[in-house]
Amino acid sequence: MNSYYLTTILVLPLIGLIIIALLPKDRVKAIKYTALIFTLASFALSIVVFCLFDRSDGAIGRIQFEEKLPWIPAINCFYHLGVDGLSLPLVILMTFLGFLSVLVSWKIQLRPREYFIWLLLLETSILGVFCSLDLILFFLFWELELIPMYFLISIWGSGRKEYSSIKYVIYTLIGSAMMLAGILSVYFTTGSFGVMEVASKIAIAQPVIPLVAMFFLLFIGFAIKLPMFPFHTWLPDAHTDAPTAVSVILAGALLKMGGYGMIRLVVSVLPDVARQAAPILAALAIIGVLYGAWVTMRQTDLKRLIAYSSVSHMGYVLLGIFALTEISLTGAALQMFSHGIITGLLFAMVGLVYEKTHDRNLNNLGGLARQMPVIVVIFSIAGLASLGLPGTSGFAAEFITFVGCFTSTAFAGIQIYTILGVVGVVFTAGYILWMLQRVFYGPPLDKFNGVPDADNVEKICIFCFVAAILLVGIYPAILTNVIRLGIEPIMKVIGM
Amino acid sequence: MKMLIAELPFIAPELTVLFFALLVILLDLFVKQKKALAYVSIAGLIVSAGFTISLWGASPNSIFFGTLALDPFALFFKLLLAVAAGLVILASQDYVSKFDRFQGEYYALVLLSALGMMFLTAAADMISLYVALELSGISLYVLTTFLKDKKSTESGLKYLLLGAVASAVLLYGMAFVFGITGKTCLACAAGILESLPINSILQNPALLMGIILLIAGFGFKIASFPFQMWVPDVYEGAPTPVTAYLSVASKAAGFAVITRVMLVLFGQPTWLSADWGMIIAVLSAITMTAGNVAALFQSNIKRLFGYSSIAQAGYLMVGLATVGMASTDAFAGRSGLIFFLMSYVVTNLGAFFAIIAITNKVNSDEINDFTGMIKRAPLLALALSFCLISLIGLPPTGGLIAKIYIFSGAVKVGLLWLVIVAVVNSVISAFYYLRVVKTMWVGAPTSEEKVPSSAALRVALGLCCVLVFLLGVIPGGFVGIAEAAAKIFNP
Amino acid sequence: MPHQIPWIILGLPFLSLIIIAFILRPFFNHRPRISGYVTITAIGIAFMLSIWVLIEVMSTPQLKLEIPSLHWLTIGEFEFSVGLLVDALTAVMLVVVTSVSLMVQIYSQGYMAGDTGYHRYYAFMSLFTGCMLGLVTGSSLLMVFLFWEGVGLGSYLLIGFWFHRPSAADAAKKAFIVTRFGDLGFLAAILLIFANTHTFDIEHIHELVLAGTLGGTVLTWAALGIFMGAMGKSAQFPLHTWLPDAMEGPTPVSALIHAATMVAAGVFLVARTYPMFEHAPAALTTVAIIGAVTAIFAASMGLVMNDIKRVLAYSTISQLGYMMLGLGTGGVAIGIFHLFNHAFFKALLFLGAGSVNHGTGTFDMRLMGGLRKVMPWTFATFLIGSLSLAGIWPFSGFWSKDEIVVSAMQNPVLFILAMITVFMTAFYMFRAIFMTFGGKYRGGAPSEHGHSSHESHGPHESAKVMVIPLVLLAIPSVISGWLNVTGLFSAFMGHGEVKHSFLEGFFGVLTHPKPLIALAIAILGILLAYAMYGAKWISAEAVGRIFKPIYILFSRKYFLDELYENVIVRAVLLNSIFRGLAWFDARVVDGAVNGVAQGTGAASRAIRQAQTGQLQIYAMTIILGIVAIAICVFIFG
Amino acid sequence: MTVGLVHYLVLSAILFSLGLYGVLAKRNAVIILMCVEIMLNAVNIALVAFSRYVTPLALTGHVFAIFVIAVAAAEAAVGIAIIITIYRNHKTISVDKFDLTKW
Amino acid sequence: MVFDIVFWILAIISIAAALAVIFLRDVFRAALALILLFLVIAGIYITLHADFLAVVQILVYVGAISILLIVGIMLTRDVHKGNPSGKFRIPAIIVGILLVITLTFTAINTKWTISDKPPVEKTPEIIGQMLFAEGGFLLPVEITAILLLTAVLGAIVLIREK
Repeated sequence: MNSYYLTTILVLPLIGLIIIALLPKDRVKAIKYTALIFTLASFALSIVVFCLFDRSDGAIGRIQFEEKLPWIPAINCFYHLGVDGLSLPLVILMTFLGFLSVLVSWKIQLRPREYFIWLLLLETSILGVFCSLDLILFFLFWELELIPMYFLISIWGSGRKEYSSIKYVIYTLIGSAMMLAGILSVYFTTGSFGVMEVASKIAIAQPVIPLVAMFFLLFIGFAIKLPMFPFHTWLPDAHTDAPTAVSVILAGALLKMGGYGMIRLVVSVLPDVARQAAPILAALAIIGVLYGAWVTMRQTDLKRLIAYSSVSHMGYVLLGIFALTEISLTGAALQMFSHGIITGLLFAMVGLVYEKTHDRNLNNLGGLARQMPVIVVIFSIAGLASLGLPGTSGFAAEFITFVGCFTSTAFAGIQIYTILGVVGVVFTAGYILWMLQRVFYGPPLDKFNGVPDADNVEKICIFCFVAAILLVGIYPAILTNVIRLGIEPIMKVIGM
Repeated sequence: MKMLIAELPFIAPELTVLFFALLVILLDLFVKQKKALAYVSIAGLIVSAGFTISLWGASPNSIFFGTLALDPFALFFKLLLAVAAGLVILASQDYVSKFDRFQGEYYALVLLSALGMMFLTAAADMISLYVALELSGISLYVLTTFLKDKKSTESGLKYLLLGAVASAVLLYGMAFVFGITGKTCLACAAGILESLPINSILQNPALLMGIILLIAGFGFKIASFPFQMWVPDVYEGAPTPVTAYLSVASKAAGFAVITRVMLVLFGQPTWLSADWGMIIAVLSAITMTAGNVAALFQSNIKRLFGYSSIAQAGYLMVGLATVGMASTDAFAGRSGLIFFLMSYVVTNLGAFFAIIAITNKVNSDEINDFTGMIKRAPLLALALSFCLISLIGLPPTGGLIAKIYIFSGAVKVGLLWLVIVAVVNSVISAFYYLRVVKTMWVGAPTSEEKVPSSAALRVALGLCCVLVFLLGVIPGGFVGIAEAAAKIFNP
Repeated sequence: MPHQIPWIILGLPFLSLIIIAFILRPFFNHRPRISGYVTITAIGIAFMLSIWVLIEVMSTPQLKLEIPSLHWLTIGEFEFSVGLLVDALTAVMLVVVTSVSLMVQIYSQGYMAGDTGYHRYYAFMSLFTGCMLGLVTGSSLLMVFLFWEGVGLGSYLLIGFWFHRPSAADAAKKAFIVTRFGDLGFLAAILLIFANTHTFDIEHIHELVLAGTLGGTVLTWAALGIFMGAMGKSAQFPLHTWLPDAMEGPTPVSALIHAATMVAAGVFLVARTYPMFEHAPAALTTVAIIGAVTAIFAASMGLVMNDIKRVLAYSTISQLGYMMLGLGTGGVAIGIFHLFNHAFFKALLFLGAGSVNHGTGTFDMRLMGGLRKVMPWTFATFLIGSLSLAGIWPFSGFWSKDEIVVSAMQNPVLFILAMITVFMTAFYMFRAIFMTFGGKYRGGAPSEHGHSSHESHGPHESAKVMVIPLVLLAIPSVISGWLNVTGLFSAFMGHGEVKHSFLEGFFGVLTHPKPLIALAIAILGILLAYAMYGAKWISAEAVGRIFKPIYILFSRKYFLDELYENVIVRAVLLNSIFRGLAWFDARVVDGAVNGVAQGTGAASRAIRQAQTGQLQIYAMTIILGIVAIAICVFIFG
Repeated sequence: MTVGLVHYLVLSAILFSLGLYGVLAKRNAVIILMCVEIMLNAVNIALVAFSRYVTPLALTGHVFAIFVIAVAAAEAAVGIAIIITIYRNHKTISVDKFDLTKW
Repeated sequence: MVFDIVFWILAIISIAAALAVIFLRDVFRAALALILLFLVIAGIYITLHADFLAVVQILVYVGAISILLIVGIMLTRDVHKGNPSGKFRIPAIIVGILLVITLTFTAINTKWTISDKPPVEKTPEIIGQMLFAEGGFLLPVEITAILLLTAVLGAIVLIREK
């Protein structure tokens, strides 16, 4: 049963990391290419896994590419990897972003060796979160991700980078601290650290603490990561001050850890509590959507703007999760992926604009469409995808989520919430178009004369993004057929 | 007498250390190359460790008429102490070589204190316990004062006087226990206590005071609130290697002895152990909070580690409280405690070794002088960061596993509230640990010149970091050891 | 006929888009005309095929083609599939869209000649046409919505085609957001319907409606939601404000998107889902009322505009209102018939306006005049269009407008409104004619895109490539109305059957009173226009002075833009609520976080103050600790 | 009433507290050291008293006391040594002057 | 009965001596008071039938420790400063009182298991047995030896100039 695909995917970046560490500081080119090769290899391998993935109905709820070795026998916790329909897309997403983030940071000047080391470590840790099926292992990777993030933001960041980085770490740690308590209480309730076992065992076991307490202990960590209103304020700071590639990964993959965890460890483990808590959490989700959008409208820093838009968009994920229907959960899962690539691209584009113009302030930018024709096109595509235009992944995801929520019977009045969510889409259109207009339209400004357009590396990178966005947008089934396998068993547990 | 001779092999580790201590003093008289002394002492510790391991199989029992216990618990701690002392000596060389006199005495005192702690961890009788405690104590007082400069002497005096008060208190507690039971041997006293016709601690104030006074006495050694205030001051003043030694060895020994005493003496009946378990739990919560919060804006690295070691003591006390809550359990809490100590010892030593090397160069304990250290001493800075990360409890280090392990025990016995306090505390701790890390990684170095470090120190540092890493990545084996070592001789 | 044909029709424009975007733009950037040819060919073929489809549909008894739908995705037991629904309605729309689009593309060859964004222009045009075709052929609400948004995008891109003009960028944004606002209703309706029927398939939904399983308030709300979408796209009051601004786009764009096709999509949507409205009378009434109000409301503003394109824009809005009125009172056939006619003559008028602009370099009618002689073709065709729009017998507009008026008669109020609108329409169209082509030339101005500065020497007739489409469009503007003289069109729409012979209907209509009234009123309007702007018997200024408040009200568009943009968006939302929230986020939500941090910091300093370095204090704490613990245990233990 | 265990205990308690007061209140380090000795003696009294009244036959208490005395001697020796060293550095032995290390 | 009277006398003297140690202005007098205290405590030991211990007390404390302390006083030449109280007098008193209350409370409220057997005479033999014979505290004795050695070593290290 042990096929070592996943381990390889996990380890490839580490190998690259070690090689880079051994390379001399000044061999920048070699360092970059090493990073590129290993992330690409990891991506390729994850695609292989995606292709080999068994999509038949027989595979519903079955863990595939499972690897299980004893790790700490004393507290029967294992080195247990595996993917199912829920995690596989996120693994793809991460390897994809990991590969592209190397391209995004191709021009990095400051201490490149350390930079790529941290970047690769970051990729491994996030992949680990999505792959691990043992709570302790999961938690380990969950925490591991903090270290590279801290260094990447506080060394290569901009602005109040030290404040933002420590804020990010502390905030996330608070969440994961609670989560640890939750995980332990789950363990002593069920006697198992197996992500897949606990769901079935917890129903029959005698809980050591009230299930509600357990629920919120687990939930809070993911809620902060997601981020759920009102725990979102770390996000704008972290995004604004992080280097581009890190913003890409942060928005693209890190936030998804929250949504993933919620589905995997909260909803499917404690469905009854989830059902009780659904109204409140859905309300918070909607607040997140609208509030995020409205606050976004006032932002003038491009990165900050997109960061707040993430708050708004992740609100849909939360809504989808706690509508507790199969469609809504699928929508949420799809929205995670779609938001991953869209916002990833948006940040990449902001990075480009910033790199060319050395300005991120909407009040100073303008008329760039003439100077950077390619960037304007791609940026617009990203923006339109983000506002949920049909044909882009954004539409598919949000539409499915809406359908799921609207048809949900989780609690009275969810239809109202859904409509409010739909209203949010208009505001999204508002700030996205406003942003595009501020940055690119209007008469060209002399101060930006001669700013270059995207070069080839950047073009490759952003075209990959666009391809992904359109692919998923036009044929979402490519993912939903996989996600289904992960969601349906959860629906059996929830029983709605 | 014959029997006595027959039992000598059982204290072979201690005897070895004693022998080498004396040997070092003698060699000091006519050895010019003082570094040799260090290696002699290390050799002694290695031999002693060897004996300890060879004794591992020995059936748990008490030797020397119940004054000394021979059980995995004691043996493990002897091993741990030997390792700690060895590493400290290894790392002390640069530092000590600055003294023009008394280098031999320095190593000898380290060995003697280690000897005292070894006895301490094995003491099964209040008398031998008290004497061993004083042995380790006195040698540590001297070591603290070793620099004989303003700060060092001040710390020495503080340590001595407060230590004396603490031991008087401890003694009073023992007196009470003795008064109730009429025995000084822990196990026998425990036997009497169980047979006492009381079902509430309030019916027997002497017993209560005994427990409290013992907790206070040992609490001083393990730096538990409210007996911890000496720690930052003494840590700041003492020679850095001694600070390292204090922060790991004396703490480890302290935990060993308090665990043994509490468990053996007050382990039964269970309501009793639950009572003191709760006392410890509350103290632990306060201790870690006090330590962490106080450390937040600390600018002197040694003081920072003083506070940090208080906080870590708090986490360790979670394990101790667990022991109290489940005194009948085979190794609940104890194994966690032991594993945490393993990780803590190597981590803290590693951190201190890096600090020793750096402070030796920059001649300052101020954190600000660590700025840009990653450029001046990449390896040292990296290692220090790694150890700090382990102290926070982030992967891939022993710190995380240790916390998970020790907290899981607490959750099991229903101390979830304490665990939550503890995890929130480790969040707070992240702030000041990361501040040090940030200082070293971000910002331009004050001067360009590299920070040198002797091969010995680098070896010690490397060993620690590797151990921290292994503890974090393949903890399985170590957990096995911890559980094996959790067996306390308990008739 | 192979059922791939509709798919091919749908695919062709996208094909040309891809060709332009990935082959021509990168590799043939210096040969812009090619992309024009590509687009024209693609749409030309599409047009042919559409004709074929139309014939096929007519020849089939149930007036629709069976086309297997494609499976898009499945979640649980829910199937999301996309397919084509080709019935009479679709067939007609296909022809309208492809034909007008074809004309416009040809015309653009001349109009856009030399513009830097030539490739981009045709790419966007293809994109739009494709989406429009998808919209009219979609068989499921889902697919309709997909392309519904798609045309919105096309419109956005093309309005903002000259993005370097702030006004254009603003207009584009406005158009997108306002229509998006309407789409909320549409999307909500889709969700509502799906929640109740678990299907998106339009025909299936209709069956359920007829079966009565979908009805009551749900149906009403659903219908209203759909209509809200339609209001957005078809610029119905009060969501009409974006359309006049949309004139910032190149004129051919206005002709295609904002006159003939996209803005008609709303009408089409209502027609498409008509059974739902039929079973939701309240909704249907709403449609009628909104339609009537919009008609007169927009017409009134059209009276005073000086920008020829804006006149046409308001007339478009008003005509769309008419169509809605027709749908609301008469039924699919009537509404769509007007749409059908309107598409041609309004496209014609816009292209005419564009041609005028090409000649004079301005859209401001006050700077034109006397073009009758210099631009004969333009004048002739423009006149035909205007007559048709004014509803003069026997031009096409007459026939459809007549039917609407007749059907509106069931409600006197609506009828009065309709009549007034007829009058106004006739008036402002001929006001435009007289100001533009009558009198003598009043100088012109630099054209809307800089390259045509060489044309500043006096007005002139436009190039063949622009005139030919005008002529081609003029023909249907005359005759397209005759299709329903015999009731053929209605019958085709499944509404009544062929009543009487052609001639009988053609002249017989003049014997009935109602059409005559309408006709009379229209002619009155024309005469008044002549009186004021042709012969100058009455001074327009004088009239303006007399009715100053009204004049201002009209010319300032009832201050709706101010209300929307300055009051609601800026004052209320951006500067009050959103600013407040931003403050709240920074100060309160984040403030709480930082507050906790600062609190801990304070605690830290306090604790460290206790660490005085006085060893006696330390000793004291030890003893106090012991005593305290003892007391605590005695109290709590 | 005849003197019993409790009397001795109370006496030791009083002496212990007096010694403690000395430690807490006096400035002179040597005096403080003396007071520590007083505390130890107080404990010894308790030990011996226990030995007399609880286990009259086994003299464990006495033995314990002997050890305490021995240790006390050692402590005093080191204590004095440290005090002398500190006097060399600070030129004073009043403990309230020693706050170089604080906060 | 005799013992009782002796006890009361000794108790009062010892407390007085302790107070003297604390409150005498002159350090030397304080030291002398301390010696007196030690002697009195030896007496108390005798009332407890611990004659051998009394001897040890006199030898070690009066003979050794007191001298040591006095030497300390000489060497630190702070005599003229006298024996002042620190700034923590009041809190110290409070703490002291609290402690004495607690301990007394404990002593009184505990049901000690008093055995009515008469105390053994000839303590030296038995103590000798316990210290050095089988089943005794030989090991602690050894450790104490090391302890004293350590103390000497430490003292030397500290006293001798750098």
